[in-house]
Amino acid sequence: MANKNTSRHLPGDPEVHHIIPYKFHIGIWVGLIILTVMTVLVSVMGISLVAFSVITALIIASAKAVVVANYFMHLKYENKLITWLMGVTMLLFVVFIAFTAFDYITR
Amino acid sequence: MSEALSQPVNFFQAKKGLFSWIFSTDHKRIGLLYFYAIISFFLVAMALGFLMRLELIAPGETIMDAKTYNQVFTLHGVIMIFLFLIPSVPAFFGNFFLPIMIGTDDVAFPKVNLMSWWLYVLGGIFALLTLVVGDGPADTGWTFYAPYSVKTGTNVTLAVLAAFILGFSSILTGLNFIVTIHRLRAPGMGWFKMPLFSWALYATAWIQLLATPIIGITLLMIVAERVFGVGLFDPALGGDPILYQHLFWIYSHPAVYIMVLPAMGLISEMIPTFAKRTIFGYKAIAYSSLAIAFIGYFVWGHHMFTSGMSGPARVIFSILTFLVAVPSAIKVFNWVATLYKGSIDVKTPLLYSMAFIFQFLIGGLTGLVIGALATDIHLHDTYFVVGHFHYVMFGGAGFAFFGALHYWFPKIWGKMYNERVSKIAFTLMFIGFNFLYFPMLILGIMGMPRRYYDYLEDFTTLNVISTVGSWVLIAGILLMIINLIRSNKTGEVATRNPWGGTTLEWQTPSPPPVHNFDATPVVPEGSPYDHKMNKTG
Amino acid sequence: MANFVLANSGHNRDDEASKFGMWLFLFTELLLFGGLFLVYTIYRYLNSEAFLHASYELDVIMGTINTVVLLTSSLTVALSITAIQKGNVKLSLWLITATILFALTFLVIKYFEWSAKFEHGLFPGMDHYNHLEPAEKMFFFLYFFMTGLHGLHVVIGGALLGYIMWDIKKKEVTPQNYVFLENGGLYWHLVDIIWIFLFPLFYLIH
Amino acid sequence: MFSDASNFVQGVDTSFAIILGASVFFLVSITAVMVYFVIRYNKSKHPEAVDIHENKKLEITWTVIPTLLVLVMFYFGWMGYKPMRDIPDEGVHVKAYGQMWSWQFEYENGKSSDTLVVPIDEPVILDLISRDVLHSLYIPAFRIKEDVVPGRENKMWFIGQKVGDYDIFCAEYCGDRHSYMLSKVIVLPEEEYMKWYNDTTASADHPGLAVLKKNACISCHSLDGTRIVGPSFKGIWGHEAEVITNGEERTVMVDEEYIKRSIYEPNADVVKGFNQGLMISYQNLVTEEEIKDIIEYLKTLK
Ligand code: HEA
Ligand code: HEA
Ligand code: HEC
Ligand code: CUA
Ligand SMILES: [Cu+2]
Repeated sequence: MANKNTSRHLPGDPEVHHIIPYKFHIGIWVGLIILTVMTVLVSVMGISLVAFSVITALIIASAKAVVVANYFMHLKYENKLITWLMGVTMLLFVVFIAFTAFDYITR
Repeated sequence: MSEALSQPVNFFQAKKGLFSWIFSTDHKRIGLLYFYAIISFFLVAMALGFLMRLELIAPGETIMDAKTYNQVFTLHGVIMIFLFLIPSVPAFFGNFFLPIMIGTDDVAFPKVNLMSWWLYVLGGIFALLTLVVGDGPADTGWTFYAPYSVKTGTNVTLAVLAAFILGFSSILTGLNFIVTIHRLRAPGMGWFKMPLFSWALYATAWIQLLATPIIGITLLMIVAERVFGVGLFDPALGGDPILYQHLFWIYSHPAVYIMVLPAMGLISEMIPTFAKRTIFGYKAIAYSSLAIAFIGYFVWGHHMFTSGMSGPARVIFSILTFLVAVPSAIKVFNWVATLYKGSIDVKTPLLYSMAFIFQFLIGGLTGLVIGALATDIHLHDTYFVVGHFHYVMFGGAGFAFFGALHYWFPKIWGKMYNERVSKIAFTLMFIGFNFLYFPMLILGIMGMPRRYYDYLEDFTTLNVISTVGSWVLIAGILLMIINLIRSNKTGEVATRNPWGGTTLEWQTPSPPPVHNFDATPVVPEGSPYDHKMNKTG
Repeated sequence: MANFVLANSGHNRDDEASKFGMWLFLFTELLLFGGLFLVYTIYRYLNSEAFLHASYELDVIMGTINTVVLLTSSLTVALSITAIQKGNVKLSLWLITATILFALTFLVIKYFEWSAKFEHGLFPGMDHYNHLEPAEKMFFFLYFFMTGLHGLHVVIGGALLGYIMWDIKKKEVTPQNYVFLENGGLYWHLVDIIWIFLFPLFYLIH
Repeated sequence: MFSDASNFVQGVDTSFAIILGASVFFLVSITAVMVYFVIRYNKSKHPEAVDIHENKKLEITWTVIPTLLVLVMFYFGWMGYKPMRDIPDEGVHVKAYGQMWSWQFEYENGKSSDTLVVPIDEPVILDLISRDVLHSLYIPAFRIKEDVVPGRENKMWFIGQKVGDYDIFCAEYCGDRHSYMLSKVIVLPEEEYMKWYNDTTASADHPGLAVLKKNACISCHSLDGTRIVGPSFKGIWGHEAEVITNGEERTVMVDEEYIKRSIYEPNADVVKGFNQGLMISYQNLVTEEEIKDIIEYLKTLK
């Protein structure tokens, strides 16, 4: 392990703090809005495909969440550790649901 | 006042007055605040345990009626779990020693730390309020199983809110420790140079952080159900009681590792110190803490083998339960191997550690018995389970707590305890403990269900033995407490390193100064337990 | 000085630590809602018909508008951080104000939605609600519980941002030291992410 | 152990013996080694400690062996348990009702009983139904237990292999009198069982008392004035009861209408000093005829 004190960068150091341009943020936002419109459309039009629409809705929602986390929340530019830990948290959450659902599905 | 003193001001002397304590952000003071609060609750819950044993000394009514008994065991369980064992080691020893052991002067967020203590106190007050308002303390068992917990007229709402608040206190402690360990290790203190106690706290903190929110929201749902009369878990209104059990155990199984992992960390500190040699298998012990924390999330269903869960789910949970036993076994083997070719100094903390290993073995191995499907069907909700968990929680975690109390007594209060008296107290506790709980295992195999106010004649003899055991245990605990209080007044003054320990807390004066150190601590080159490098002591 | 102070003191400023702490806190928030999503999943699996039926009572248009409002508010906080990083404090303040206004808009729309439900007597304990079949009651209860808890988070997040504005005015949050604003933003985005999932799960079951 | 009282005893006790055997072995040997080390390497005998950091081979050994061992334990536990879930269709079907705080067993011919009477060597299949909260039907001698969950029907089964009577406990906490929720299972030879099964002569009790017994009212309401969980039935007829209706206190005369309401809508008037929500509605369980019988009987309890 390296001496941690050296890895602790100076506050407000522009080298370290990745500044995301305004335009880029706005682009992300447009993307999110498009995804929102898509879910609504899929849901309202895909009436006959109930199961399909749940899954698509969740996939789109997850995509939106990933975009928000990565860009708005700067996760992409943070220490990779946080991304990993986020992954572990999500894994646990999925396991909680999956194991519980497994009980209900196999009854 | 601020001239350079030869002996720096220790954290007790730094400031005086009640407010300088209850609003302190010094991790040592917060640790001690926790200690006093925790030990008070512990005494209350012990007294309740004692009353339960009195009631159970003979069939029929002895000293209280059925409803009171039910309230007593619920309060006993709630206090012991949420107010004693979950916070005990992390919030007291962890707060006090984690920053010192990794060579820094406080936790990452001192104010948040103080807030956790206040939340703890608030939760404690809620729990105690159930005693005085309305229809008395909850009578549901600490598991608050629906739908009974929705129907009963006792103060379930208040008790559940208490547990909710205590959960947040626990989350904040865990959060603080994780950030502290990541960010504040002393220069040169790499991950594998940390004392094993910090590793244990690190693994625990992740359970506190990621499991506790689930119980929080579940308990809120119980409150909502009681207040609005909606049927989240009550089948009369369309809910499913088994879903409640899933949610409850998703947290509460990992929670049992919140109780025992830090205690295991304590054992990993005490054994090398008194064996005067390095720990055997440092990495194996560190990794097994993480493994227990991780696999521990996936086994909750073993509390529900008879609940009507599906057959395949039972099988999967059973097999995972068995796997989580392996890392515990690895730890036990490494501890015993650490004694090999040591130069062993049998002081009281070592005796507690040995008792821990013996009793944790009984607790853990009985855990295997109830982890198997066939046997758990027979033993679920019998006294065998009660025996199992008192062996791991009290015989394991509790004894480790008392051992560490002796181990760090000189460091915290700056005085030596009376070794001879403490050994007598230990012996009484050890004998009393085993007489109290071993009979419960046999009772369980004979088929006596738990949470029974009254029982059949056949079970009398073993219950009497158990109750008498509780008296011996009382004698031991009281003697221990008296000894420690007296030693604090009249004991010899402790040096920096009375046991010849190798971790950083022994490099600072006893008690430590306000900022923990009076000189930059020297992080040992090799393993944190290298006695050879540290001969000077 | 009488007291020796360590170099790596916990009282040093450490932005990384603050942000790390905030992220950990967000993990707990996610799992707090996670428990509710778990309950939702199971009951939806057990009663998919009733959930479908009950969801028709919800107003997709209002829900969609609210989604857009929240996404936009997320954008404005994100922009306010860029602004402060570039030293444009004034713009940053305006963007935070916009965020808070969006938060209020969201709450106002929610208020109208909820009052419509109240008028229909769909709140637990009310008349219409009491005559629903159990699974539909469950749907509405979960709806109120989850959007209510989410609403509470909106209120807390808004208040937090207000407090941060005050700190900017007091120069406690500056272009050199804006980690508090970053943390406030993180919290706000979390509120948004939760809504991203609540929205299809309640409004779009069609 | 190995009493063979039911068809499961063998399997359960085998896995018991295996796990317990391994456990005792580990407990004794680890404790012995630990104590031996502490004595042998005491500082008086062994003043100079030897630092041994680790030994990879040893670590692997004591990871792999326990892993294999626990898998063996799991296997036997599974095998002992599997037959419990292979529920046969053919056999004596009994509905087992659990309610606060008594058991009631209903047979296919409508016969109902508070003890479980079964023929020897024949599968008995129980449908477990709860009328209020969780209970658990536990027969230690048979090594079986299954929760009785309101809102769903769990099942259990067994074959009684030895004539005799065995205890039934309630093993899931269900309130004040949980520990009194006891009964017995009586295993009878075939002919005796048939005799019992076909004997439908009414009991000698007052018909009202029979209804009270059948519905387990007397597990909450005493007949002699003692307070259990609900108000005692003694002297209840014709006296004035203080009740709380919609949060307001009032006094009512205990008459036919009030008793009927108490049974069908117990939460409408809650007797002062008692808990709401404990007594369930007997709307579908007690007929109006039966209520008449109950009232006749209550009149005799002065
Ligand atoms: C500190 C708390 C603690 C700890 C550490 C444990 C540890 C374990 N517990 Fe325990 N448990 C509780 C607290 C704890 N438990 C509580 C409170 C309850 C009851 C809750 C309630 O209902 O109120 C309970 C209930 C409980 C049940 C449910 C019983 C029932 O209600 O039917 C089960 C079932 O599987 C179980 C299993 C285990 C197992 C397998 C372990 C394992 O982690 C143990 C691992 C340890 C060892 C195995 C010993 C060391 C091993 C060796 C040295 C080597 C030899 C071993 C091998 C061959 C592998 N526990
Ligand atoms: C850390 C956890 C812990 C500890 C240390 C203990 C300690 C004790 N417990 Fe514990 N117990 C639980 C956790 C714990 N318990 C839990 C979680 C349950 C489950 C609850 C449920 O079912 O919901 C339970 C249930 C439980 C039962 C089962 C109840 C039932 O199912 O019907 C019994 C029965 O004997 C019992 C007894 C005891 C006894 C005698 C002690 C003894 O060790 C106590 C020893 C101490 C004394 C005997 C008193 C000495 C001190 C004094 C007298 C102090 C004087 C007072 C003051 C100065 C204020 N406990
Ligand atoms: C689980 C316990 C329980 C069972 C079983 C039970 N009761 Fe009750 N009963 C109560 C309680 C508690 C009350 C008081 C609260 C209330 O009025 O709801 C009560 C109230 C009553 C009253 C009103 C008493 C008064 O003094 O005014 C009557 C009549 C009554 N029960 C009849 C019955 C009958 C008949 C049965 C069986 C068919 C029965 N109960 C079964 C718990 C029970
Ligand atoms: Cu019925 Cu316990
Ligand atoms: Cu468990």
